[in-house]
Amino acid sequence: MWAMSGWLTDQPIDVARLVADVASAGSGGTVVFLGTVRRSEADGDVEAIEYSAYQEMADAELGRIVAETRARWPEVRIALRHRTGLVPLGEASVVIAASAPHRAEAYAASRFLIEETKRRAPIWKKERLATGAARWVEGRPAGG
Amino acid sequence: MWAMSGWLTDQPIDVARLVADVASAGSGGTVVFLGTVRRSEADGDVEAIEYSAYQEMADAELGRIVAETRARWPEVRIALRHRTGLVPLGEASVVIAASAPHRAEAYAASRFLIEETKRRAPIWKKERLATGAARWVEGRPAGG
Amino acid sequence: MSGAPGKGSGSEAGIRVCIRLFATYAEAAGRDAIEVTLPPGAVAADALAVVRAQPWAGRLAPSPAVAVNRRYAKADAELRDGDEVAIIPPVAGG
Amino acid sequence: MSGAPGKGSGSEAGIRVCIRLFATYAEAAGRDAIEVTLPPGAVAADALAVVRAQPWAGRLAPSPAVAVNRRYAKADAELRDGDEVAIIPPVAGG
Repeated sequence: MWAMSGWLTDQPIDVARLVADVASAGSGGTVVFLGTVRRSEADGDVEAIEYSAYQEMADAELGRIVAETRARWPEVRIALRHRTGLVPLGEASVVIAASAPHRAEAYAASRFLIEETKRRAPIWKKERLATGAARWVEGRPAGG
Repeated sequence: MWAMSGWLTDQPIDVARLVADVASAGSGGTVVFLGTVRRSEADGDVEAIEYSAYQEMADAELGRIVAETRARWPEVRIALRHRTGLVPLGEASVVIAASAPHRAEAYAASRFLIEETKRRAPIWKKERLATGAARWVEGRPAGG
Repeated sequence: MSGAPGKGSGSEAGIRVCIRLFATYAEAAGRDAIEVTLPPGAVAADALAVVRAQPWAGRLAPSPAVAVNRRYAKADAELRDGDEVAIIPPVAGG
Repeated sequence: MSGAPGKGSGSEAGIRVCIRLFATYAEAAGRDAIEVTLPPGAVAADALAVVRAQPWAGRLAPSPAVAVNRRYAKADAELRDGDEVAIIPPVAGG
């Protein structure tokens, strides 16, 4: 059992904390992305989503994504957390904060971080229904 | 004296509240922009920024900007607050939350909202220095 | 506008507008509004011309934005009695 | 890889790798790892071939991603004794 590695957490994500983490006197704009579980009409009574991960690799891959982002936008400050375990509807599964002296960079870095996270992080999710049943959510081909 | 009109406030902005305002079961991604006062080396001892506004028009113009955003991205939910009065360094002067079923729309709407706000809102700022002096911050040509 | 041919200014009743000033302009003017009476048919540019004639007009931006009734207006926007006009200094919100 | 000409598998010592399975693959397999010994010179694609030979292989994506030592790897990435290989199902994070 583990509570948190660098980028993964099994606890609710403290958005204010991540925003504070990227604050600096030179920061002109902070862009925060919150991923929340979308629920379509066809979904039925989903009560929660259970995220599972290849934890050691997910942590390493998220670290590589952050490092790539920093290399591309050196002035950007980044904080990122992805949930694992059971996430009730309405709670964020991922939060990414990016601040920069100029907002264009904060937006670009933010978008890059979430796109790469979705494409590369070895994380999966299962819907838990009110009936007690569970089903895997179809994913996207993983890519490095 | 006034405390708050629709889009302006003279109190610290509650980011969590704005995020909650745009939350919905159909939302897949929320993008939050926080504008904070950037401080360059040349600025000296700035202690706070004082925002003044043509309040009736700023409120109307921000309302028009939000309406235009909704017309362009009908699925996006929007919350926006801009500070007036004295804003200590480190506090956000503007916060914009935009959520959408698909994150591309949330990012696009967020960017549009902040760009238009900066271009059109009749708001000005003055730096308050530790010495007691004050100076206006040079602005951008206003445009409708 | 004043003295423009074809537009009377003496015999007809004028229109009263309030020209509001903000930030650096209000500071330069030492007040935040100018009440003026303009000839009928006056447009936004005429209100701006009144401001340009002020002793502190050197502080104005080259092409200041003008708002009429709390909305950005073009130079040829016609004014009506009671309109609120504003000369908008370069903005710095966000 | 097994039986590929020019690469011995009987006389030389093999390399042991652990193939980890996750999510739908682990569920289909009924376990989360397969320990295998591959011939020297084996590559990532050889570990994938072992998985493709499993009775539940119908559940695999057409071209599953493969990771070696917690990093995405190409099919021709050479394996070493003790490597951790993982077959990565389509991902759904974010």
